[in-house]
Amino acid sequence: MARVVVNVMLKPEILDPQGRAVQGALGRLGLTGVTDVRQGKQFVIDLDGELDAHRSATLDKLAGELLSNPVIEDFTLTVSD
Amino acid sequence: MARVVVNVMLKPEILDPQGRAVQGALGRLGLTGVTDVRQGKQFVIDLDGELDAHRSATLDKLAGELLSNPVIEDFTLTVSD
Amino acid sequence: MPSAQPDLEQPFAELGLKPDEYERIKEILGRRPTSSELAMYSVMWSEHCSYKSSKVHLRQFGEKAPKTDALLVGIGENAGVVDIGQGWAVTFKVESHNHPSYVEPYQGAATGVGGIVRDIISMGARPLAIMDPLRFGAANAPDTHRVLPGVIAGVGGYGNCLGLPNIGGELVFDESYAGNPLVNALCVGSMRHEDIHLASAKGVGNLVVLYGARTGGDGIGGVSVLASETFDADGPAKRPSVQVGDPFMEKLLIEATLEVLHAGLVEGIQDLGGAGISCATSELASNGEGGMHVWLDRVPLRDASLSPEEILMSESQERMCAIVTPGHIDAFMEICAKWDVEAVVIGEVTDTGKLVVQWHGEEIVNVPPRTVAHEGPVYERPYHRPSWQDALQANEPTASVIPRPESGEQLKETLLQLIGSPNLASKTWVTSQYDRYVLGNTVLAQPEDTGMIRIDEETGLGVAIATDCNARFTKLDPYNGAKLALAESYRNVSVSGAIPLAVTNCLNFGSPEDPEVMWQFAEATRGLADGCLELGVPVTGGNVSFYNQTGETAILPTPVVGVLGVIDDVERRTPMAWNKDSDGELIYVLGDTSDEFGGSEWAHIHGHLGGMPPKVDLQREKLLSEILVAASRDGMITAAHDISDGGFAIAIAEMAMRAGTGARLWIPDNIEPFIFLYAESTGRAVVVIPRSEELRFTEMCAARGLPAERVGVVDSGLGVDSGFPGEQVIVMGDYFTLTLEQLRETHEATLPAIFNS
Amino acid sequence: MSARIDSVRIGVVTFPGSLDDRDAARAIRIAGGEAVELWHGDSDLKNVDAVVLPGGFSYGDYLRCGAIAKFAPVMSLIIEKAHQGLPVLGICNGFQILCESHLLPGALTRNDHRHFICRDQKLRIESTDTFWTSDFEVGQEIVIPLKNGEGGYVADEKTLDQLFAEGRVIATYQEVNPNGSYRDIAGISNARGNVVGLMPHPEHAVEALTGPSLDGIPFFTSAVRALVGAS
Ligand SMILES: Nc1ncnc2c1ncn2[C@@H]1O[C@H](COP(=O)(O)OP(=O)(O)O)[C@@H](O)[C@H]1O
Ligand SMILES: [Mg+2]
Repeated sequence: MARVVVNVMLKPEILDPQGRAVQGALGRLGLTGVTDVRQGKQFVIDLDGELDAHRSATLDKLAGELLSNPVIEDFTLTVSD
Repeated sequence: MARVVVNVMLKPEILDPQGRAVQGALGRLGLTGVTDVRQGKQFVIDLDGELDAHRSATLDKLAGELLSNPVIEDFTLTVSD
Repeated sequence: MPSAQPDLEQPFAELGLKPDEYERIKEILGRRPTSSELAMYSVMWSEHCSYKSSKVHLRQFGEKAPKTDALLVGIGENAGVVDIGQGWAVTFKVESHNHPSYVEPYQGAATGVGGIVRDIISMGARPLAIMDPLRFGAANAPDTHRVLPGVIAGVGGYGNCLGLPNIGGELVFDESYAGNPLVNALCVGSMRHEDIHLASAKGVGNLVVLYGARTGGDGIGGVSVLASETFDADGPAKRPSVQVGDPFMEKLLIEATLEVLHAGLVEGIQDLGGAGISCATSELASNGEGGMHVWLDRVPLRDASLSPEEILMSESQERMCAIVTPGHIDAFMEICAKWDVEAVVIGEVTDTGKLVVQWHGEEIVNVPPRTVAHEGPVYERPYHRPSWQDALQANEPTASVIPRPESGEQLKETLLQLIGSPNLASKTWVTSQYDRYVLGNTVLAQPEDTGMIRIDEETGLGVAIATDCNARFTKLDPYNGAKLALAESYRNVSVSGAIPLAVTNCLNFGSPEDPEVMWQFAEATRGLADGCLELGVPVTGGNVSFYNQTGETAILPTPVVGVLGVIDDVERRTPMAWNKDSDGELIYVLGDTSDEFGGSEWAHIHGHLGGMPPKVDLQREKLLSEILVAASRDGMITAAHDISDGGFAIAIAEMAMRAGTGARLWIPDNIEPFIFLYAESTGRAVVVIPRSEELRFTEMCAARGLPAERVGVVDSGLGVDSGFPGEQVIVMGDYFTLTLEQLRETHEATLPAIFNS
Repeated sequence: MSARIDSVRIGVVTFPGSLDDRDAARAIRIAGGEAVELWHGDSDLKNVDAVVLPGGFSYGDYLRCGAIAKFAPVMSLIIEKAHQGLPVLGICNGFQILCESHLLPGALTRNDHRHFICRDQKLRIESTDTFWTSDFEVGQEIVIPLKNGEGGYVADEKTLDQLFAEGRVIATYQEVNPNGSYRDIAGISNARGNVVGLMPHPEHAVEALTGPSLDGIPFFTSAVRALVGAS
């Protein structure tokens, strides 16, 4: 059993309308001093058995090709058991 | 300067069609043994100055009211500096 | 027999059953119900599923139904089916998702759309379009700001993703809906006559197939329990479980269902809505051979820990149930696989007269299905005319109560105030979030009076649908208010040139346990049934939503009425506005105008609600409709627009803005300008007539006894003389002049200003 | 309208969740071509001369629009043939799929105002040197429906400069930028001009009865004419 968490964020140079909207709303609702908000996606992937090198490589590849679009997004991948 | 990360996930009993779609795609693209995928949102919030008790409380409240809908979602909040 | 545990106290009250209802279950079964049986009865006997408070009143729709050959399937099925000729039939229905939308606006509205669409598919029809009559609290109230954007995004999110054009709806603000927004959704679909399918389990030995999404723990008892109770005054604190919709799954479900239906693989079919598997199995069995055996442990689950009671009650979305012969089952499964839709045989049709449910070999339900599905409790709820009704009706908005504008300047200001008020402002902020083009058959959509779609590309056969209800009228006089809602909807269909054919309705009211609310309900249903009889259009189906109240305060009684009309060739439709080639064409008002302001939009913006609603004259409505249809058929008119909310001035302003061309108008001598411009007398429409047709048209009106008065002319060249060179203007006699630009700015700014922040 | 030229076969791919596939087929017929249904699971392009990837929500648009569709069996064939010159038009969701497949540069993101938007949109045709726009004139203004939730075209500065420099921006938004697209870009092509992606929907502007104009037809007649010429 392994749990892999992939976080996907828009690259800093790409406009993030959702983050902007959240930033505005937080301010209006009383949270002061917010300088930036970015909104991304999080995938929590549960896997059977060991995460061997082969599956690990597949996962890494798919995180970059399927779960994120390298043209506009960056991702991070963390494994926990 | 503080950075707060809020992760929002659908409650386990709530249908997650996106997670399901990702699970299907991962399988078709060669990742074996995926037992579950949940897709959530991640907010990365940058704040000016100290995160004092008052702002911390506001943030906690807004994470539960604005960033997530407690009817269908759970959230976690972590602070890093 | 399923084993009972006699020592256990049964939680019938928590499940929403009354003590005498629980006693009746014991009487039916001759023993205590098992927990699974109790679960089934409780959801099926809920107000939402059993119509126990409304049944005695709804009967009138059948008893007073006008004679018609158009009805192929009547009330009682998932949706009525109407013959529109040339071998085509259409089915349409409106349903509410009010309570879930208050709790979780996006998902509540989305699943509301999903549910009504499945009703339409389950008749064998291809869904073609969506409409969404909506009501919210005051536009600027904080809770409206929370609820409305989510509801709009949800209606759009689901409908757009499903590929159904949104062709119209309503958006009304009134304080009475604060805490009780109304989210009604209408779907229309079409089919060939031979494709009509009914929800019945016929043929002993046939298989019961559950297909679509997996069953989860979301929305257990949601719709039924949620829709059958009043919210606490402190709102959504008590948050029951809601469902999350998956429109993509629904799209696959539609395609797979239509394919199995057209391949002739289905004996009977039923959607899973409120009360889930309990409802589908008991209704199918009860409408068919009378018996069914179900292996509940075969139901595919999203959450393995669900108990059988929960599985029976779950309202997980995007599921359907079909009856399939053993010989067809492989082909059925193959089509489901093609569309990636999971399908499982969960049962078999029997003739035992019993619905038997097994769970891992143990019998957990053994009941006569009729007692679950059709023989629920029926209440004759007490009702009486509210003590305040007389005082309310006596409080007419006369000139001494609200000062009336008289000068040209005042009359102009009134127009701007009205056209910019939230109820009359442009709905583009909402409708631009909906796809109106998909499927390529949308002939008329917002802001037209009716949504019109083409059914048959070869012949141009089409249908038009409008939904309406001025609930302030219904509050002032529920009987006539319901007739007025019907009249308006009927008129909106007629102005497009379509012939009104059938009616659906969604009756949104407060608590049936309040005798005054119950009186409103009784009066409104009586009015609607009488009205339908008089107009000759049968009610084909509908929905009741009770308990729309916060604490003691009920919403305005809101019987939303949808009228469907047929048009033999959509090419001859009449649009609401003149066009760029209309210069010199004549503007006529049809019908009579009198001093009627009770419940009007003008009174509303002055915070007044009282007096009597406008008179309703259904014979006049019928005549008006016949004239409008004849004029469309013979090409006598360029445009027609009904006069309702805000009166004549609003109708003209809407036409001019849509056309982009101005007009010169004059006010008849024999009437006070304010009354002519703003009264909401019914049975009226504005028509635009080419000069060459004037004589023929007015002679037709005279011969049939419909008042027709020439009140203006389309004129694109009024700018210079009226001091606005280069602009399109409307000139209202000697009273005022307004540029279309001014009108448009006022009309379009309101909703964005409120909801874009 | 030209007579039906049955020799011109244009495939329309249906993915699970495609919505405007029937409309695209209707537009092809109106333009005089023969519309051929292609299924996402097909491993054969049925000898079509060109392909339209229609609008809709393939795979529910879950994950990212077009992200899952690019892995469909039929897409690997289309990607391969497109590199060899097969004409492909991606409309809306089809445009998103083409970007995800890297047949076109850049990406489409959430509208800047965060709402789905459906409106009659004015465009200016910027390039007629493509397979799908040759029946227009440069500078021609047209109005066709636009309807999308994620239609904001984004790419890095270098790519944007290059697209304009090479005449690969085929249409720009006029009067209103409806979704925050960088430099008002509504549609682009690949270098060869056979692959075109367009956010608004020409297939909804092919009949006076149901569309705001007939301005969508030339996209399809361009292809039909070029293919007739070629055969
Ligand atoms: N919630 C909505 N969804 C879709 N269309 C709507 C909605 N609300 C209003 N509309 C459309 O806006 C137009 C104006 O609405 P309304 O003034 O209520 O029409 P009418 O008075 O003719 O019934 C109509 O075309 C109507 O269908
Ligand atoms: Mg109207």
